Amino acid sequence: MVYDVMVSGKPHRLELEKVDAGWKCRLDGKEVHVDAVLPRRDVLSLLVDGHAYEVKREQTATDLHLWVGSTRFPVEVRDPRSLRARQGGAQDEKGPRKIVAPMPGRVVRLLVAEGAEVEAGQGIVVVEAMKMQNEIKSPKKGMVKKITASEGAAVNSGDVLAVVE
Amino acid sequence: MVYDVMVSGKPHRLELEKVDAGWKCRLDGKEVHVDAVLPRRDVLSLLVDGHAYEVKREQTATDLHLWVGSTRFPVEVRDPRSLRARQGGAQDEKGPRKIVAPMPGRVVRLLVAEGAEVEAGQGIVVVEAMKMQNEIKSPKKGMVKKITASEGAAVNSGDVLAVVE
Amino acid sequence: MFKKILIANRGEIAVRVMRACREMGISTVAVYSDVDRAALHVRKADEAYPIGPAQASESYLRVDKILDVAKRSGAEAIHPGYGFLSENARFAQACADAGIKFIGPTPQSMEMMGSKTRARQHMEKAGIPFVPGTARGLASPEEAEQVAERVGYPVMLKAAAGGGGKGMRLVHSRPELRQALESAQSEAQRSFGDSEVYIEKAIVNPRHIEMQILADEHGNTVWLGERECSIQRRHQKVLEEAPSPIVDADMRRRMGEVAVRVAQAANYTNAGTIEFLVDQQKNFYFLEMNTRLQVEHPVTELTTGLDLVHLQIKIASGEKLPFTQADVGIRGHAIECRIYAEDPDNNYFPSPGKIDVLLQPSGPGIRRDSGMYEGWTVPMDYDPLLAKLIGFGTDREQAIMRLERALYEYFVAGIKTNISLFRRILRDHDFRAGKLDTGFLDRMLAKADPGPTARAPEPRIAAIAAGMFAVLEPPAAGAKDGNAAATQPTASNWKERGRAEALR
Amino acid sequence: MFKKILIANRGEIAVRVMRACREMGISTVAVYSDVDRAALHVRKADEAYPIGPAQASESYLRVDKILDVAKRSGAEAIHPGYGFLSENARFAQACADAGIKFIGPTPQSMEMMGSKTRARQHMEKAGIPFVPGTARGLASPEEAEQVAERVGYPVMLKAAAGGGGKGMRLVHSRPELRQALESAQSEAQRSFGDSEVYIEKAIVNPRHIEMQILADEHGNTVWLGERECSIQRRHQKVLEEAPSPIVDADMRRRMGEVAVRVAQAANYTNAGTIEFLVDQQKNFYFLEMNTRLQVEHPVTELTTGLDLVHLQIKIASGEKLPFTQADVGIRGHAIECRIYAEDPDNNYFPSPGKIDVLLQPSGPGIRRDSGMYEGWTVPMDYDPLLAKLIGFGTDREQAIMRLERALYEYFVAGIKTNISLFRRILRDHDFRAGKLDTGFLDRMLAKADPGPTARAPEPRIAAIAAGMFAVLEPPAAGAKDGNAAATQPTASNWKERGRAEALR
Repeated sequence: MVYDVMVSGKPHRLELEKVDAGWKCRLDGKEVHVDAVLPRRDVLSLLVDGHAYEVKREQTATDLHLWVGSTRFPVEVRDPRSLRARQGGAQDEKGPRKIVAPMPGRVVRLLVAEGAEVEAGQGIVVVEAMKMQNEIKSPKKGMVKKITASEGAAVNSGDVLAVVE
Repeated sequence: MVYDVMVSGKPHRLELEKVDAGWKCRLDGKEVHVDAVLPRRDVLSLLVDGHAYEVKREQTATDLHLWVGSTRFPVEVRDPRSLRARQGGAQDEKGPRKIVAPMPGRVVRLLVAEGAEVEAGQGIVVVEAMKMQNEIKSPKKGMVKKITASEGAAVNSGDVLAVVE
Repeated sequence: MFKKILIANRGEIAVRVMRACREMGISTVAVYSDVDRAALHVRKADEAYPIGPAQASESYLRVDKILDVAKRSGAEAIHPGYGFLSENARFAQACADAGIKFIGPTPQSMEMMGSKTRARQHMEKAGIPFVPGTARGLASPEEAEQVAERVGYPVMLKAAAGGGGKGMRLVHSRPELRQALESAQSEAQRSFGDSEVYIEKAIVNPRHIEMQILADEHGNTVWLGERECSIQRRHQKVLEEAPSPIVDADMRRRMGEVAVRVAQAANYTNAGTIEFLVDQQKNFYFLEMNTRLQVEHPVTELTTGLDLVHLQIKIASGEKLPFTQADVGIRGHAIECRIYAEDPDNNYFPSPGKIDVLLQPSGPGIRRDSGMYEGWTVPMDYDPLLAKLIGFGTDREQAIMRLERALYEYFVAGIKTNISLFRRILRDHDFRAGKLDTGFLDRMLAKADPGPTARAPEPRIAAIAAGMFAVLEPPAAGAKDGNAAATQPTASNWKERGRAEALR
Repeated sequence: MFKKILIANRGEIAVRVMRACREMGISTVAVYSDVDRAALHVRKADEAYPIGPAQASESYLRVDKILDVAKRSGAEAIHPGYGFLSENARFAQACADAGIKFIGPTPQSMEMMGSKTRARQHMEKAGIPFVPGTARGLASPEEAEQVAERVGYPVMLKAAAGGGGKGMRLVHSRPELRQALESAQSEAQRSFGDSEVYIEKAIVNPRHIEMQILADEHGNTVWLGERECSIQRRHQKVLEEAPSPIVDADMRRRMGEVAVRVAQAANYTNAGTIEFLVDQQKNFYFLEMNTRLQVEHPVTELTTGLDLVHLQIKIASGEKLPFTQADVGIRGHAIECRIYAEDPDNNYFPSPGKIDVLLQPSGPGIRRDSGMYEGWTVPMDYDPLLAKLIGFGTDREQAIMRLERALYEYFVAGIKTNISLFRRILRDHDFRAGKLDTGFLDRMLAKADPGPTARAPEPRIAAIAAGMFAVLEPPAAGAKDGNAAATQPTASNWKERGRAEALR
């Protein structure tokens, strides 16, 4: 099996071959002695050349992070056989930008009106969750093209609140 | 759904009906207000008429025990639709009795020979596990008809070690 | 002693109080809102009753509903925990009227300490040290100028009805004063409907240090040592420790004696905390009294060897304090980390949701008071405090080392937590040196994160692990396996299986 | 200070030592046998190396393999834990020869304390109190009669090479003596290849109380208080506590001073334990010295506030003890329960196997040192100790109450454990009254189990729960979901799924 793995934005090529005692592993063309056991779901006990690592997996709808000890690595795995297409690239700095709710909550206040000119970092909407009011800010300087949030409405994580162009 | 439930050897009849808010429950013909949530596998948070119970399930190949708080109840559930037949009754006091290994281990010593007369409670075989030697005893007075265990052999839980008749 | 206690709270503190009750052979009654049916405090209770919708104002803050449950269940006392109704004198009075013991001070003591200016007026009479300033609102700009001159600049203007930084202004010199006063007054009017503003000398880089007291209903009051609570974000405590790195035995005794005087002046009973501001010369000034159990009470328990909740219950049931001031000893050092559901990488936004993976630390010197479990969905409706991790050591250094070890073992996935923030704090040079003040955390966060230490693993390990995970436990299947069973798992399981298989 | 330490052990003690190392910034090296690849101590280590098959004699007892790993990994010291090679003087010597620090006493001290008669001869010279009797084997039946007459009946005959009750005979009066001697000698010959037998006065209903000492390599030795270890089954300790219910400050000091004299007479360094037999008049007699960390060391840590493993490592690295005897204080009360994989309903047979469900206690006053986790398969090849649950309280009563609460929270399914035994012990009247001796547990177990308390739930709750489980989580699916993924989960998952589906 061959995997293209991006770790913290850097590509690695990993070849894994099932052999008697475990897995034969080549990383970026170099053979590595690897022994792996899954003591439980989402936790991997990994031995690499005698060094021991407990690796934990943090999987969301869009992201995969691996914690090696207490260091967190953003990881993307492309298995040639995988059906999942790669996520689209990062949003462009130019053009319209959607402002989304970073967590579920309730919209308590709109801070600007449609059509307003805003600075990068200026608050657009206040969403309350867990007894805290959180200002959702504009990622760029521009004009508020649209406000889809309405005061008092419940929102889910990822819901579009406004668009700045 | 109707279940026949044996708890500590006593039969109960349980009728469960899915309703909007949860389950309608009749136990032995009497209606009971029950609210149940599974916070995790094998653990049940049960509210019965306001009383709260954390119930844990201990399931082996042959037995089912439920722990209500720290009290343990042997339980047998017969679902009319279940494909699983009921386990055969307890072994007869008369006739041949199999002596089985109560845990995985290694046979370290045979204490009697085939054909020997033994008392109830007399040691037949010594099995070692977890650094402890455990005498496996005859459940009845009688004659050792057969010894299937051999010294030094590894045994699994439930393996027949000898037969006493 | 009580036979049954209702716990009018949720989360880790409800679990903590229920544990104490079980230890004392007392039955527990839980109340829960619609989104808390599967919460840990309901699992741990002997009885549990629903009290309405998620919104606290319709459930955990509803005096009538809670008293109704108490009567129905036959509870003889109510423990309010912290937050919610714990400092609500009306609730304490309603309990008394219903013949149910409120585990805390009397409504009268709570009233007295509930308003900052009222408390200040009472306490000044009792000779308690305050930050120099006025105990009541300023009548005119001229009076403001006179007081500021007397206490010396910089001064702080504060709204009498205030809180949360609203109506507050720091004034460095006389020319700034008039305009600052006007703007503070109008902000106070807008925010609280009350323009009353008073002046205090501004304490530069103050520490926030508080003193725990216990008072029984027979006139005995003791202090149990201080807690250093200077590490705060948005006026919210994040990490607390006992003892304070700067308090020696003499200062502790002096603070303790003042705290006992405050409590006695308020006819205080049960557990309470006197908060002090401490300036750089180690002068301490009364700030306010918290008339309840504090979130951070465990650090006092670990350094004194006492159980404050056991003692609260004993006091409420009429028992005398089982020890005197002379018996109280402080030993070792304890530090508490408040584990919040918030995202350190995203401006500490709250992060409710389902906990997919939870690995929890244990072992020597580690206490964990938690309200969460794997598979639980953290609701968006309440305070983000999930759990408290408390480290104890022979000395401060060992307590820090043990907490670092325990944080290394702690892992939460599915929601974000501030666990990584504590790693940073505990590594910080100023923190290690005990150089703390209420500005510490903002300063630390303004600096670039020094990032992983020298012993950090290489990215190639993550690359290998990613491949091994893909081979041993493909994500689709993995995500399913661990789900806490839903009410009707059969249907959804079938669906997810089909999906998992299609991916192979 | 060492940079890297190899831990020559497994299970909870390996994890506990690794935690101390991580706290001190020291890298850890684990060794593991073939059946321990997925064990917790391997997960927690910084490095891990296989050392052979399951059988301890081919892995954890192999001096050559362990030293080889130490050299390969660059470990500067070895912590032996307890059991395995921890009291093996040859191993300590081999470490010294290889230039690797053995974290424990010198081989010479271990040799001296390793044989009962040799230790007795040395210690009698140092004026240590012994059970009256002979320090060497009996030459003739006549000598036996004379000694027995001198010390007074009842007497105990003991094999010099003995252990585990073999070659031991209790003799109540002179007519029984000769035949008992003959039979003890022949049993000793058969069991140990050595017929040497000596006489001691039999202590009726003795307590087993031990004293912890620490000695640095600069001549400083301190005692840290006693542990009551009278609750035993088959000579195996089950529950220990500190302090002992019968030891007061004066007796503690006297026992401590004797223990320090024993250690000094043996030129002892590092942590050690002096075991005493205590008779009903509270006379105490030296029994033997354990030249290692004890399983039950946590109760001493909780009552002294010290970390014995940190101190062991500091001592081994050449540091002086950071405190003196005068600094040592005993506060509160701690009780340890040894959680064994054994079946209380089936004659305490060992119970290895897969842990299907594990709910673990935490909260105030609870320390958990564990080597298990959910999904782990407990191998049949080693000691059945899975974990230690330690309760701390202001006093003995509170420690008991907290442990009962924590045991209530503890749940293990898949294998059997002795958790229910502790519920019985902690409820027992004699235990509550502190009336303990080494016969306590056998007597308690001979009585009928008083069974659940008055507050026990009714069977109808189990009936309802059985139905709700059947509806919400059918067993076949439940049993599968929780399986820890095997190395090749794909194939086996398919198989199990097929099976689960066929059952519907």
